[in-house]
Amino acid sequence: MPELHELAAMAEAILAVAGEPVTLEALLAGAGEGVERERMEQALELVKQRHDQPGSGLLLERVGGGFRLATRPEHEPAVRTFLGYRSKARLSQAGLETLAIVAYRQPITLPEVNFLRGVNSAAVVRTLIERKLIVVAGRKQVVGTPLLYRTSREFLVHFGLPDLSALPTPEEVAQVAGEGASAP
Amino acid sequence: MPELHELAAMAEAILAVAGEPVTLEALLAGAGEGVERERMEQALELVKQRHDQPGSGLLLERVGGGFRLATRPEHEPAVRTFLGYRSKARLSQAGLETLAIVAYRQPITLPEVNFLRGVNSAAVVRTLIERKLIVVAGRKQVVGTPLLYRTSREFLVHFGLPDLSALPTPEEVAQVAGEGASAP
Amino acid sequence: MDPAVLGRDDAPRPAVVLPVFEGPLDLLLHLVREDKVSIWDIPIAKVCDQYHEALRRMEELDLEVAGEYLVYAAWLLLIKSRSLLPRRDEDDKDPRQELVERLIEYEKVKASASELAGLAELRRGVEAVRLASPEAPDDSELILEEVDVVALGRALQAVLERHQREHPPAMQLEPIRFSVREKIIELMGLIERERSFPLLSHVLTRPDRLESVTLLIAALELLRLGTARAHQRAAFAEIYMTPTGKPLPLENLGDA
Repeated sequence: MPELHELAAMAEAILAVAGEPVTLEALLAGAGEGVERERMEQALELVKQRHDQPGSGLLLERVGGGFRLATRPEHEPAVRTFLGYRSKARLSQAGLETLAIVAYRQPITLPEVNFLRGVNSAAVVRTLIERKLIVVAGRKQVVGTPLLYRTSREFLVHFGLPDLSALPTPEEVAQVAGEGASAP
Repeated sequence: MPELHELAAMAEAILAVAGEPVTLEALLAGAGEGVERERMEQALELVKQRHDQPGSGLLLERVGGGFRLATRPEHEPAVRTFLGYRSKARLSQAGLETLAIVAYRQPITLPEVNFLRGVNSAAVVRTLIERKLIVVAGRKQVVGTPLLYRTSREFLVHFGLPDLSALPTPEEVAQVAGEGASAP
Repeated sequence: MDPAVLGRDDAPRPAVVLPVFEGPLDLLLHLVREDKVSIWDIPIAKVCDQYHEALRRMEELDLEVAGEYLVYAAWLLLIKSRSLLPRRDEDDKDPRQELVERLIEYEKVKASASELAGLAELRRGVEAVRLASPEAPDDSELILEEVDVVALGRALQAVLERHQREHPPAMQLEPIRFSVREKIIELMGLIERERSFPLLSHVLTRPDRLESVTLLIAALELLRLGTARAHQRAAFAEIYMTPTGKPLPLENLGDA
């Protein structure tokens, strides 16, 4: 039975190599037999705490159905300079609207998106597919059998959501929007 | 002038996304102006010390004219086990190609798949069978009576299709995810 | 054109400088919110003016977008005309109902979109840690769960294109259907039977051009071998072939 800090170190090593969200199950598989879920969760809490201390450039986040080790946002300028990438293009208003529709109403077809937005969104959907934020989830069994779209795991990672249930509810969103509107 | 522990955090962030040795010059460039070499070296010493504490799964090493953040060797078995576990939920590019060929040309034999792909795909076909995405569909009545493969029920479920006729045509794929998608 | 700059002509312009709209629904929502117009009492003329303005400001008239605006303008007119008619009974839906519902839904979409924008903003600079590992496979591995029909279709296209590149279509060679040797024997048989054989009519009535050519070569070969003679009374007249009595040297005919 490994010590908790040993388990934390092991989990950190796995997360550092994974480069993407890792499920608790996968971490347990890596740890081998005899490690309970609760204990692994405790170990992850330890990893998180260690990185929340000053001096760490990383953080442990719960995102995309798993745990992920990532850089802290405050180092964005340094990381960007180092990687030499242009700041990742922000999504356009059309992209955000379409993504919001897909996120809340998935799986959904293009005609349904068009109806809700009042404009043809085919090009926007294409862009969202290119950016891997949405994927095809099959076909709707109606006339014309249009393709159905759903959000991807990349979507959850992009917006820092542990899972779809973490999307703010429409009521919460309405409240925030209402507050914004009442501001001068 | 950033605090030493801030500089250490920044260096760690850069090293963590680099995944390969980073020169002191590259780190200094990432840190921006006004940071001296000695100070960066002190910061790196801090990163090293932090990871030499129990609870860290990583270490900072000096290799080939640079610095590299790596997993500690004692966690190698766990990392390997994890990667093996994860690969079960993955599909290689070769796997995707082979699955596509079987999906669109079924029933099809291994020699026919090999001919289209230009490489022997026996191992890939085996993996697809293990993933239950394709199944054996009898033998072709030609010399050698090779096995015929077709996609499985699970294949249809995975892709959300009622039947094989719902697979998109090449034209439809180009339309949904064509080149020339508009800028995000 | 700078969207903040309106045309220089003196035609009266709406007082508000319109921001860029995502479409007619977006513009309508903006008017309802900004001009404090009652959602139940949208001034049709004003909206149509604004639609016109939005279209006018497009650098190039996009027919599809114009169509989208037109559909909404027509709908608004329909609502207006219906609301002028007396309702037949209580069950008749308020003609404005659907539009109001659409606007409310769209407003929710916009609110969610700005919520997402806010979430994304918090994530800038959060990059995945990815340390090299000798065991880690390359990045080309896909998460099975995320592989969709589009990825599948694209993979097929890629395979077929590569296959075509590596196997360029071979030069089309017609299979050899007629051999000269065969035709020599056949023609000699005809000449010996007919004694005076009309070569041209025979050659020109073959259904296959390749057969005609082979026959002509066979005829020339018979002349060269001295096993047949050719007679022609005038240019372009029929050529008659007659046997010389010399036997056909079968073993020297070759296989061509």
